[in-house]
Amino acid sequence: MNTEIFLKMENIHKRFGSVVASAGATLEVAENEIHALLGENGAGKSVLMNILCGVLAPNEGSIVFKGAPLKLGSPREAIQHRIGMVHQHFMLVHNLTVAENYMLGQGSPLRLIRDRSELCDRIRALSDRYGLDVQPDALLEDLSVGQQQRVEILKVLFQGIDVLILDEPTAVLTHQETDRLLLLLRDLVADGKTVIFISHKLDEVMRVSDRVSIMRDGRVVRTVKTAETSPRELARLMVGRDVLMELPREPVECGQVVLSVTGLSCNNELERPAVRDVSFEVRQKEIVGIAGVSGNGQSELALALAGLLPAKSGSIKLNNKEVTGMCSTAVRRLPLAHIPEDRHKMGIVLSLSLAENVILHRYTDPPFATRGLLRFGAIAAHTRELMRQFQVKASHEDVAIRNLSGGNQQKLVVARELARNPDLLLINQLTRGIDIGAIEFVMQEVLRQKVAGRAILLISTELEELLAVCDRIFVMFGGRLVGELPPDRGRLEELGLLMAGNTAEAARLAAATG
Amino acid sequence: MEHFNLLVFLAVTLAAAWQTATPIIYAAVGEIFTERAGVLNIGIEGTMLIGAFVGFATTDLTGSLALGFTAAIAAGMLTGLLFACFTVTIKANQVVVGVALNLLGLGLTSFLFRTYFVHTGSGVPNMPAVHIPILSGLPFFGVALFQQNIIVYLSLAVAFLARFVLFSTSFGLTLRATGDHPEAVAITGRSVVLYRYGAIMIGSSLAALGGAFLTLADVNQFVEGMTDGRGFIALAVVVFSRWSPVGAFFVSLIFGLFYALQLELQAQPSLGIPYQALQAMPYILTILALVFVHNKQDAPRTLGVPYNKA
Amino acid sequence: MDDIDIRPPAPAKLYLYDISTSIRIRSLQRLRAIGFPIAAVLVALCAGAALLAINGFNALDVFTVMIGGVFRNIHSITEMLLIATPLILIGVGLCVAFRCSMWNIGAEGQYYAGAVAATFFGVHLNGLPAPLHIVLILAAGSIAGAAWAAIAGLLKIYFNASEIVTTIMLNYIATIATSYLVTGPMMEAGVTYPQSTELPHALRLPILLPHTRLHIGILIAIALAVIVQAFLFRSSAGYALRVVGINPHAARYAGISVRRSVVLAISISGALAGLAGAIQIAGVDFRLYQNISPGYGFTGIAVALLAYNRPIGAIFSGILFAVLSAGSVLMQMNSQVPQVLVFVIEGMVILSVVAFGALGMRAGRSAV
Amino acid sequence: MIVNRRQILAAGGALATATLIGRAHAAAEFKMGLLVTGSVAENGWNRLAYDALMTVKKKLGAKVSYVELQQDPASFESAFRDYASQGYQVILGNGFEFQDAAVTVAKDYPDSYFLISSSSIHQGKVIGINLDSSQPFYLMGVIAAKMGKSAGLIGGMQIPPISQAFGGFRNGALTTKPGFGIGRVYIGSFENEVAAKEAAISMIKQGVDFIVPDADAASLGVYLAVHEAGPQIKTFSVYTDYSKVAGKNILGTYIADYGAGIVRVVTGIKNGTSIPHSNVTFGLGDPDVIRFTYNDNAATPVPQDVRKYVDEVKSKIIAGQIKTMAG
Repeated sequence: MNTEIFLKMENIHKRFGSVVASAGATLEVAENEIHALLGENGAGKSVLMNILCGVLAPNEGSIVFKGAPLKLGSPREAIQHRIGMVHQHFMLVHNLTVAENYMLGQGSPLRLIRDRSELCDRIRALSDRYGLDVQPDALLEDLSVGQQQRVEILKVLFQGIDVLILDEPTAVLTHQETDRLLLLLRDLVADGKTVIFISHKLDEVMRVSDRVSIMRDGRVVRTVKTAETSPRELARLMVGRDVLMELPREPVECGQVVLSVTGLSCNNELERPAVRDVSFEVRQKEIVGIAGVSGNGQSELALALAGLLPAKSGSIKLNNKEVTGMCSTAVRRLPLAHIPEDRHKMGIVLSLSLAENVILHRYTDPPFATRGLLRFGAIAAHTRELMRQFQVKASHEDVAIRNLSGGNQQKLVVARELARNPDLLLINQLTRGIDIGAIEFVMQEVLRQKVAGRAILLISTELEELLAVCDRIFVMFGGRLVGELPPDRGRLEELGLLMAGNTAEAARLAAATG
Repeated sequence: MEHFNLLVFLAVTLAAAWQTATPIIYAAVGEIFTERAGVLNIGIEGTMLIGAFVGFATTDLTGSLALGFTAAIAAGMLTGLLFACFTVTIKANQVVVGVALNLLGLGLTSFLFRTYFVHTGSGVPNMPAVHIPILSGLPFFGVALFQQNIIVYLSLAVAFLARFVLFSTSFGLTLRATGDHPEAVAITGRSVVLYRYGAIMIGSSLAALGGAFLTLADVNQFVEGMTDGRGFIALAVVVFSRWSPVGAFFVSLIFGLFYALQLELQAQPSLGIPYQALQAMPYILTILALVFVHNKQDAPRTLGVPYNKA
Repeated sequence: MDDIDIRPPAPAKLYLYDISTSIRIRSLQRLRAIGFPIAAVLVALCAGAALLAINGFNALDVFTVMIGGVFRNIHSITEMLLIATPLILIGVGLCVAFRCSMWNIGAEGQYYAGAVAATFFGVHLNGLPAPLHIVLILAAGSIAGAAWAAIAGLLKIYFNASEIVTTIMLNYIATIATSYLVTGPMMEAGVTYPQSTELPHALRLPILLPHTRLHIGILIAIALAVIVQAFLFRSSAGYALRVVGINPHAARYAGISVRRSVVLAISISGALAGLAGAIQIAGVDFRLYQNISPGYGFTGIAVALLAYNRPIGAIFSGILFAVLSAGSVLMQMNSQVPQVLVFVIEGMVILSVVAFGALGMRAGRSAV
Repeated sequence: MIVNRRQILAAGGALATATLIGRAHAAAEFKMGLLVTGSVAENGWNRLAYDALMTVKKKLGAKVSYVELQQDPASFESAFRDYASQGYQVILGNGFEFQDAAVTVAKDYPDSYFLISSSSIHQGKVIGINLDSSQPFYLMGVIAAKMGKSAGLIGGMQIPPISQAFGGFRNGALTTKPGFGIGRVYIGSFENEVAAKEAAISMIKQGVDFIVPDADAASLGVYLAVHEAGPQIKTFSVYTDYSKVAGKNILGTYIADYGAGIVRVVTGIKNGTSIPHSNVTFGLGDPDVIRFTYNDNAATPVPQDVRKYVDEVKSKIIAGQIKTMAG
């Protein structure tokens, strides 16, 4: 690395109202390196990078780029300085073709977009150069998430950038797609680009980056050479203490079968097959995990089990009782508890109070309601009790739940769901979007529930989460359960292959190692 | 002799259908711009009334039809500006602002009409029909289709022009993207807010032009509430046409055809259907249109959702 | 309105709760509940005054005549309350629909449906004891209004047809159908006027104040406002409706039938609008004409929105619009200001209500 | 020329406030009020009544006022009451729908007269005033039956004045020539001249050679259609003189001067000379109000023998021997 500063963000502050997202972050990136930005959710990584690519303007602080101060008013100006970013949520328009997406915002608004063959040729050429396999005429909505990401990366490269920022690019990818992406990043650096790569996944950071900056609470706490550090050290820097993802687990004997699914198939909302012929069992005192990349039928499986999506065929038995075709209210009475995938979309009603959220399923049940009327006293008392037990930090049970942090919201959801002593606990994404303290709290709570005798089904896209608590892990791909593994870190690669649908390769691998 | 009559019937009905459809075509094409940019403007009914009144008042004052139409378009743009201010900048609920706009349009035009036109009533000069050479000489259809006034012809041009703008220019590309994924537009440096303002103002000015057609090229009088639900029918036309301007032209024609047909049917005393049943046809048709075409996929993804920067 | 807006919460750690923030939240809520509507009305009246001034009228005189006229004696106050009755009923009903995110713009048509049904049962049914008959008339009106509204609800859930457009179309169909009925099947026998037979005297609603037209409808309206308020905020079913209105996904997850709630909500609003129509027939008009509403259904939207969808608030906003409406007749009689000015003020009220709502929401966010 | 309400306002702005709060003025001032539903700015019935009000103002020097109410029967009673309590001697409710409210209010205000347009009511001081268009339409029906093959009637909406007029036409025609074909269309509007024109064209296509509109402003569309169809299609000019539009087609003109009629009634009331003792119907016997004249410039003017016959019919109608509305 040469001595001149390539890129330096100094003392960056960014506030949203009274919320401080960046609290004096300082980051230095060298030319032609892969620089990983590591940190937990809410550490301020995305905000810092959004400032670098012109989406956000900092309240304070300065940026020096290629020896000159850099003032960015818009993403467009950042592109002019050859800095581009691949956002976590793709900036692609679903009803346009790839080529049209590339044209978006280019040149004068009065320009005609009739002749695009030259553009398509250029896209193809660049795509071939990096082996991205992007078809310029394809309609965006027809592409898979992985393909869309390649379109997005190529779009940024197409604008002729030198510095490429990627925000959690692997969150939506399979193990194999991730490998391919990491190789691409290496190619880009070989081509003279500089890559900044946001992640909270230690293994990827270790594998691909040259240097790592760790962010915590809106600040960069340390920048280290990847070669000179270890995952353990990075994890410690990230959370400010040692995290033992290996939660203490007592060996427990499984009890009788609580949930038994045989040959279950169902369609998604668009009436396309989503779950195909799925069979498994969950016993008392057992945590069964279902791993998989988003969109492989896990959401539909969870909804079907909770009685929210009709089964096309097959059967679901709860405590040996046929529940297929039952409505969600009936299933819940069995009792089944369900922590849904998307908290804001499903789990809570943001503008209602904590108390009103606590009775979401029980708004007709005594003691919360009698003769059709809500009993506010009982509701408030119950809410306060849950808040105390689960350490939900809020001033009053009457405040709107939107004013709580994600972690506190999730704690309340977990508390609510456990309050009825369910036989089966159905969890889809336990720790998404919540802080590390809350993660540990809820995961330990799940383990306690297991010991207490519940059957637990944990659907997750986070392998770490599954490995930490599960007794068995199924992998779901294309709507099917394609394999079952023990929670063994040694078989991560096999897991990844299965998640990518590469069953044959996984089997070979299993045979070789097993 | 029979087929001769049938042809005359067809030609006359088609001509009446086109003329009746014209205000709906303008309003629907305008609304397509607005909705393609992600904004639902149900206030076009009120906007049409404002266009109708301003066009009428201006022509009454100046005697110039051209000035009347210009003023109507300008008034439409102002109305659009108001709507955009509330829905894009203040981010108020678009349905509610639309409802308010309809009330304002009705109230304001009636108020001004009653205040200033209490002693007039002769009406304004009507827009002359333009005979298209050669074509207007065609048997049957010549008189019907090629002796309309210029605003009627322009409705076809506007539909195709709208298609060209939306699908063949960079402006249209960005506008469509604004309704689908505004963040993706913002990131390219184009202003989502500006595009939405623009789309709303295009939509409102076209709606106002459609309204002005009623007073200046159809009835030559202003009548309170004269749009009679045409703005709302245009909303249904937009859904039915799957947000396609040329499609909207033809769907509007179908509605026009129903208006024309119900009169034809009434003139047949043998039918014995109460005339009110026939009058209700366009409204029933609108409901049926929404029942049979319920395509959520084609709708712009952020339709009705305010854009929050960052 | 603010309940419909769903935004992700800001990050966690900076919410430090203490008593003072809690008080601040509550006082902010109180400010929004009372302050915003008052401010909205003031803004709208100023806009109306500006419009008057621009057009050469003396706004102050006009408003003095308007307000002074409405409150000049008991009689004029009762006349104002007569207008308030349908407005409150419709407004209260729309609170329910809007709380469930159903944009029922069709209260006008539902009002007609209620009036038609009430007239039908009032004129064509004989032999019932009067009190029972009156109850039956009002029930018929409510059911007819609910059924007319339910059409839009069912089209919404089965065909995803926008209730905004369908309810508006149903308005036109209802008025055209009424016109058919009073010129045809329901026309008074032996007369050429397009009007129905008059309701028997015994079926008129009891009068509250002798020598006025004020009937018990206003009490029904106020009682229903209180009941509907309790229904929305204190009953399980009302809770379910509100959850559906704010977040249908969460409602589904909670086992609440979104489809049923949607139809229920719009039917309740239709029932109240239909009841308003029936009360108008049995209390004031006593017979059906081609036109029986000066746009109560549309003013009702403004009533509900100004009340921020709180039924009890609709009592006050309904009275406010009734004052404007009753005053507007005197305004024209004495100053020749066109009565339609009221529509302008209504539109301005809605605009200021949403503006204050949206701005207040932002202010609330940053203050918390 | 535009005359706006500011002038009217200037006359009695502050005064209005005073009268409103104060009691009824002394009978020195003669005041007449007008209630309409909808707007007087539009061409049509309301304009007719408004013009009548203005004629009263001019001819009798009365203080006049009017209110454009919403289409709301509930508001009629209080509007009547407001005028009556301010001492208005005459209040004209423009439409039959005002009669119920007038009867109620009249009990409390014995000093005021309540005139109701298009109504045949007579209860104390509530007096219906009717323009009997069925009489001139009867004459038109006679002429059509004498001269034509079949007739078409195009109405704005099915309201009493129009259905009465059409009934007169039908009676006249069928009495003259039983089995004479008569079609009828309601366009559902008083301003949609496009629909009126369209309806006329479709009637002409069906072989109708006499077309008579009664649709306010929309009637213009009918005259345009008739004019374009050529002189073999015949019509009558109704309420207003349309001979500039279709001079060759118009065989006769029926002009109604409601103002003259109202002035006559109001003058009688004001002077106490002739207070109507029944409802008032203006017919062919009131030539100052209802006039029917021939157009000699038509392509085929009405022949003398027909005119002679029509004159006989007319005198029978005036004498009450023919009931034009019968049936």
